[in-house]
Amino acid sequence: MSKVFEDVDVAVGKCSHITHSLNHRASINTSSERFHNYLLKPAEVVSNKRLSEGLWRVEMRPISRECLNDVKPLQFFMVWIPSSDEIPLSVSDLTEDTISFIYKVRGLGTKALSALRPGSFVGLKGPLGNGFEVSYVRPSSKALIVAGGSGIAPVPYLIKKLAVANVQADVVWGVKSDAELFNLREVLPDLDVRVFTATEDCSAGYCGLASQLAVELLNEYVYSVLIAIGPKPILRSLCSVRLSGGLEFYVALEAVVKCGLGACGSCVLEPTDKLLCVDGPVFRCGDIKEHLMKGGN
Amino acid sequence: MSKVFEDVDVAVGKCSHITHSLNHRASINTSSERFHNYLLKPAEVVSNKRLSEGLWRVEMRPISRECLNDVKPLQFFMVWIPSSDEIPLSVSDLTEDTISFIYKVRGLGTKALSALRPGSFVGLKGPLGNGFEVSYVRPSSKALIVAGGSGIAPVPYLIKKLAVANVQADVVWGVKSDAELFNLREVLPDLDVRVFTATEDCSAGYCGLASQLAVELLNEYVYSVLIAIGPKPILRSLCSVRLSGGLEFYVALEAVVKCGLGACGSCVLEPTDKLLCVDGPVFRCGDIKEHLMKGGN
Amino acid sequence: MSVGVDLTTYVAGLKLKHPVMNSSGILGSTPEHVERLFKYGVSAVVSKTMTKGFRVGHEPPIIIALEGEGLLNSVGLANPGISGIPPIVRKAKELNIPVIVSVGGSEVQEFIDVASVAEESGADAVELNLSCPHTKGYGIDIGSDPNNVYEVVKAVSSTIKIPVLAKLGLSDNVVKSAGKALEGGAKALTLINTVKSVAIDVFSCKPVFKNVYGGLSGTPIHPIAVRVVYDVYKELKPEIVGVGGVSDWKTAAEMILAGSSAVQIGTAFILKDSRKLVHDIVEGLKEWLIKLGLKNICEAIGLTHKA
Amino acid sequence: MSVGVDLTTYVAGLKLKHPVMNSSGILGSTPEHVERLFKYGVSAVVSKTMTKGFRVGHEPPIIIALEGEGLLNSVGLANPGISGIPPIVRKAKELNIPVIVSVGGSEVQEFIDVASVAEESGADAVELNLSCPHTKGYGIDIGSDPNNVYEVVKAVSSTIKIPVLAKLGLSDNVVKSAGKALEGGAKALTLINTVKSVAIDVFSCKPVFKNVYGGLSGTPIHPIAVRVVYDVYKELKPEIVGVGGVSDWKTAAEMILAGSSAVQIGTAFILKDSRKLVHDIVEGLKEWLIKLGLKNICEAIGLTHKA
Ligand SMILES: Cc1cc2nc3c(=O)[nH]c(=O)nc-3n(C[C@H](O)[C@H](O)[C@H](O)COP(=O)(O)OP(=O)(O)OC[C@H]3O[C@@H](n4cnc5c(N)ncnc54)[C@H](O)[C@@H]3O)c2cc1C
Ligand SMILES: Cc1cc2nc3c(=O)[nH]c(=O)nc-3n(C[C@H](O)[C@H](O)[C@H](O)COP(=O)(O)OP(=O)(O)OC[C@H]3O[C@@H](n4cnc5c(N)ncnc54)[C@H](O)[C@@H]3O)c2cc1C
Ligand SMILES: Cc1cc2nc3c(=O)[nH]c(=O)nc-3n(C[C@H](O)[C@H](O)[C@H](O)COP(=O)(O)O)c2cc1C
Ligand SMILES: Cc1cc2nc3c(=O)[nH]c(=O)nc-3n(C[C@H](O)[C@H](O)[C@H](O)COP(=O)(O)O)c2cc1C
Ligand code: FES
Ligand code: FES
Repeated sequence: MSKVFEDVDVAVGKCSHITHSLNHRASINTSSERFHNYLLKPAEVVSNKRLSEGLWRVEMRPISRECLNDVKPLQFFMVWIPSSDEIPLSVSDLTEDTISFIYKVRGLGTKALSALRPGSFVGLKGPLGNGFEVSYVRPSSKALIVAGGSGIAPVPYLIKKLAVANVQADVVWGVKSDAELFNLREVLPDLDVRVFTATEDCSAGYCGLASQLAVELLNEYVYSVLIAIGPKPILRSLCSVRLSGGLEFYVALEAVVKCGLGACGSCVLEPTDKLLCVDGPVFRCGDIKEHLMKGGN
Repeated sequence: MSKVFEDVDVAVGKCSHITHSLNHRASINTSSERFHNYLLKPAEVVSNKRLSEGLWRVEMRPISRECLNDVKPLQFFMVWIPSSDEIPLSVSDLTEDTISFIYKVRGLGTKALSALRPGSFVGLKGPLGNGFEVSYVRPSSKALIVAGGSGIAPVPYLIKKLAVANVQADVVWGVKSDAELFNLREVLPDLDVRVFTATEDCSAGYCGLASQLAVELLNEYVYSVLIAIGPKPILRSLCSVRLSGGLEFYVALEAVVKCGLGACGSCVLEPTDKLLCVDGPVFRCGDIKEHLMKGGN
Repeated sequence: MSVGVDLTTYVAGLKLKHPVMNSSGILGSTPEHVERLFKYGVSAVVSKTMTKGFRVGHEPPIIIALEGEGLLNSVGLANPGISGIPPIVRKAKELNIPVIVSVGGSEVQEFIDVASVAEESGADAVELNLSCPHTKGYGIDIGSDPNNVYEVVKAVSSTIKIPVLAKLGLSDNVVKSAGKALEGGAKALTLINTVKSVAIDVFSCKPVFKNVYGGLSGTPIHPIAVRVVYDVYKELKPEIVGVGGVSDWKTAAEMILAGSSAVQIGTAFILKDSRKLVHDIVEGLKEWLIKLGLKNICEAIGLTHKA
Repeated sequence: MSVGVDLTTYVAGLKLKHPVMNSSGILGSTPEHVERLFKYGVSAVVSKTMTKGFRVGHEPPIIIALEGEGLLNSVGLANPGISGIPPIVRKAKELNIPVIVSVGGSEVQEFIDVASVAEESGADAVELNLSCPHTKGYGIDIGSDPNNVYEVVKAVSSTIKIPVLAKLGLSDNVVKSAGKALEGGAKALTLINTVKSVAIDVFSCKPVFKNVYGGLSGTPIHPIAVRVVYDVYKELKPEIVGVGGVSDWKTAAEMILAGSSAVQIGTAFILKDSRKLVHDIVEGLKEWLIKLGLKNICEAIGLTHKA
């Protein structure tokens, strides 16, 4: 497997300007900008609806719009639900004055979030982490986005931003069963995008894993970039795909994010010393291979 | 006397745009700019020399140049002399990276200042107060500056800034005795300016008070603005001068300035509620008449 | 938009048209200062802390700004002494604004003497400064010992009839001192004063203040002040005037939620546009109450403890 | 330019190549964290405070930023427990960097137990956390009582042989506690911890932390920390590690002039560019020493008291 990673590394080596830019992205421009991102900014819930089994979408209006400037796809916010929890959620969509998140109800925090009615107040800390810099993707090329389960959450905003950069996206969305699916066009009415669904129980779309379907598409079409979001096994297997040519591989990881500021260390991506909350959540495969190769979810 | 002030008020009424601008000047642009001005900024003494009996000139290089941006003539700094005192001094000159003050040795603070050798460190708080906005003076017109004693301190920088705005200045400098005089061209080598000196003991120049000499010049030449700096009696008598036409009268006052930030109230210009350190030190005669009319120095 | 929202609040029996006053030490030593504070729009004027005799205070520098939007001051309780009290009160009466005279002292009798002059002059209330951190013998030395607090408050409360507020600073015993102040007869508590600090100039290697110590105020102490208000309210539910880093409607609202019936502002009058500040806070508080669905500010006082 | 300036400093018998460490609680729970801190350029690594058992800590939110460049944290001493100590020490040894294990406890025996594990693991020193303001029974409750401080420090110092540092927080008795810690055998004092605070969200009207209280750190507490260092140095002239709002060479220099032999940084690693911070401070300190005409940093320690 390490051989595969090395190949990826080599492919990366060809685009050393991109590698450099990526490193550069790792440092937020000014410490005052960073500071502002770290403040808890109040926001009012505008709507909060179930999209499918387990998946919900919440739209919020920050009291001050400032925190909506310069949000990059795959960046996240720590969403504080008063008296219950604070959880990391990826930006799912932005409008002039609202921000949306798609989330899966898992435990206490997400359950409390799903119980919020319009008019409730939450607190937003962000945008946090490094987003995906769409301007580094070659214009007029195509991107393949692979989402596993709730990994679909950041996809709408990612597609939107790619479209602005004149990059068209194909989406592979893999779930366990069709009950989890919703119509992506509900949240993405205007965009010209092909969505390929895959279910593990073969209840809809492609029968199998998202990663398998992705490999088929990679063989069929030409993409300049692949962005995979979801459980670690999907990311691991996609990063191992061996392809010739200039395809760039990116993954968006998850980890236990408690502070979101690089302080507590809960999100460290062992065995590396990278912190997901400040160095991630998006990485180039080659930059995070030790972590991906280490088993577990 | 109040009649005289009313006349001045009328003259002012004609230039209501100027009045407005003046009021506007009273508020510093942003609170963060204000805040920066209020920080104690370290500076190193570059030179410190006697100019004449009692008058000294100190040149300092701030460790960070920032505080030298946007300094207006007649603004002042609180100059902290470690372990001894903090005193208000008007900006006498600015270069790329240095600031100069001309000061009269009076008590402990100024004595300690005069004892500082090059390489000593002081702290600067400023620029403080409202300066004189040269851009409000009609270009190609002439200004008459009347300085009493150490009121000469801010004159070099004022002349320099007026010259940039294409306003030529005549200076009347009145002192008790010629020992206090120094050659203004020593600190103002490049400027084309006429200096009229007056001594109270008739030891040099015009024999009499600066204000008397000023009145003679006002009768002889046409000025668009008069700026008087010095002891209250001089300012009071000049503000009472009755002239036809659009001459604008400004005075730069002194008061006990302890904080320089509008907090302690030591500089209140009784019986008004104006604070010299934030509303002054420069005022239009009409705006400060109650204070000038109240006796004392 | 803000029609129907009532900001009227009550502290120590005083009715205030809104909850924003100045804090002691921002102007407040002369009638001209009172006039200026009145123009700032405060709902009551608080005088500079007055001691029996005139005090010249410390030599400059007396105030410096610090990174983090704070101020450090070492004014040293400069004040005109009791003879300065009547003119201030007279001016406030002329302007028809409630006036609270801040009273300082180094021993019980001095507090009594100054407070008595305040009462005779017609002051609406006195605020006992038991918490100045940079003037030896005049402040926190008293306020950090609950028994001293009791003694001073009790002595003054039994001598004068106008309401007494006790101003306490940060100390390990602040909740206990607060209890003792109430026991001694204080009608309300003002919390907190500045926090003892030091600034050193790294080029001259000297402390910036001759007196070395200064009191930290403004934004840096706000969360500390909210904590003290929160703790004292939780324990004792007294009337509290919250002070420390109030600089906009939000920081004022936070103080109110923590348990303050009114707030005072010092540093923000210096660092922000003092002529707009109170107006902006008052308007902001009104909109905030509407957003919360509350009709008057009293419903918001201490709300965090109730929810 | 900075040739010939020596930043080597000594704390509790440890020789440090420069005076800048991380403060406890910024990473420091796992070997990966140690590696990251090492890359930040610190002269010694300080671990997260370790208790005997694993502690999950408080539920998020655990840290928020506050106006005035401060942080408020309520991490609740989340840590892996004693089993986490050996891997950390091992990694530090591998990287050839001194490691100080921060030790927490709710009773004397827990301090002894954790400190003993640190010693056995090969730690260079332990720092007793007697000052966490937001975890009941684990911190400032101990540190604000000089007798407790004495008891804990004495017990640990008599059990282990590696040097013991005592970390104290802001309290009325901090100078007394400092004296007691030294009496109990502490080789150096770390001053200060965060300051107990509260933040309330004005829309939900709830405290931001479930646990209500948080510890204020960063720029806002810097002048308070300098004050504590100044006071303790003045009284006792011990070796001090200054902590609180150090964010650039100037704030570090201020701590040193006040009496610190070294400094620690927490908040600035979070709010500033952590990979450049130590380097910038070290270079700044060198230039500063040259400007002052000093050859090594030891001459600057406590200089404000000497001049
Ligand atoms: C950078 C980042 C971005 C994220 N973006 C999104 C998003 O946009 N939408 C979304 O639905 N989720 C997202 N997540 C995951 C989300 O944060 C967690 O689902 C959430 O924190 C769970 O909180 P809880 O209190 O409901 O569950 P907990 O009570 O904390 O946990 C309940 C159960 O869920 C499991 N669990 C917790 N977190 C995860 C996880 N990340 N993956 C799988 N299982 C988990 C726990 O192990 C536990 O069994 C993101 C995570 C990160 C780190
Ligand atoms: C805005 C402003 C700008 C100033 N600019 C300058 C300047 O550029 N050059 C300059 O020489 N001075 C200037 N001054 C005056 C200067 O600040 C004082 O001379 C200085 O503070 C005296 O300090 P000291 O400690 O030496 O004297 P102190 O010990 O304070 O006083 C010594 C004696 O001087 C008298 N004195 C103090 N201040 C003044 C004063 N302002 N006028 C007359 N007598 C005074 C005192 O009453 C006392 O008798 C300015 C003052 C203000 C308010
Ligand atoms: C310049 C200055 C002078 C002060 N003088 C006094 C005083 O005389 N009496 C007093 O009780 N408090 C005094 N204080 C403290 C303030 O009243 C207030 O408690 C403190 O500054 C915190 O509020 P802030 O953050 O709004 O400034 C002073 C504060 C400053 C900044
Ligand atoms: C997120 C965070 C966690 C902390 N955890 C600990 C800890 O475990 N043990 C400890 O002694 N201090 C802890 N502290 C306090 C710091 O070590 C330090 O004393 C304080 O933050 C002041 O320094 P600073 O202003 O540089 O942050 C923590 C501080 C922060 C911000
Ligand atoms: S979540 Fe705390 S360091 Fe990343
Ligand atoms: S000098 Fe303090 S208010 Fe002007």
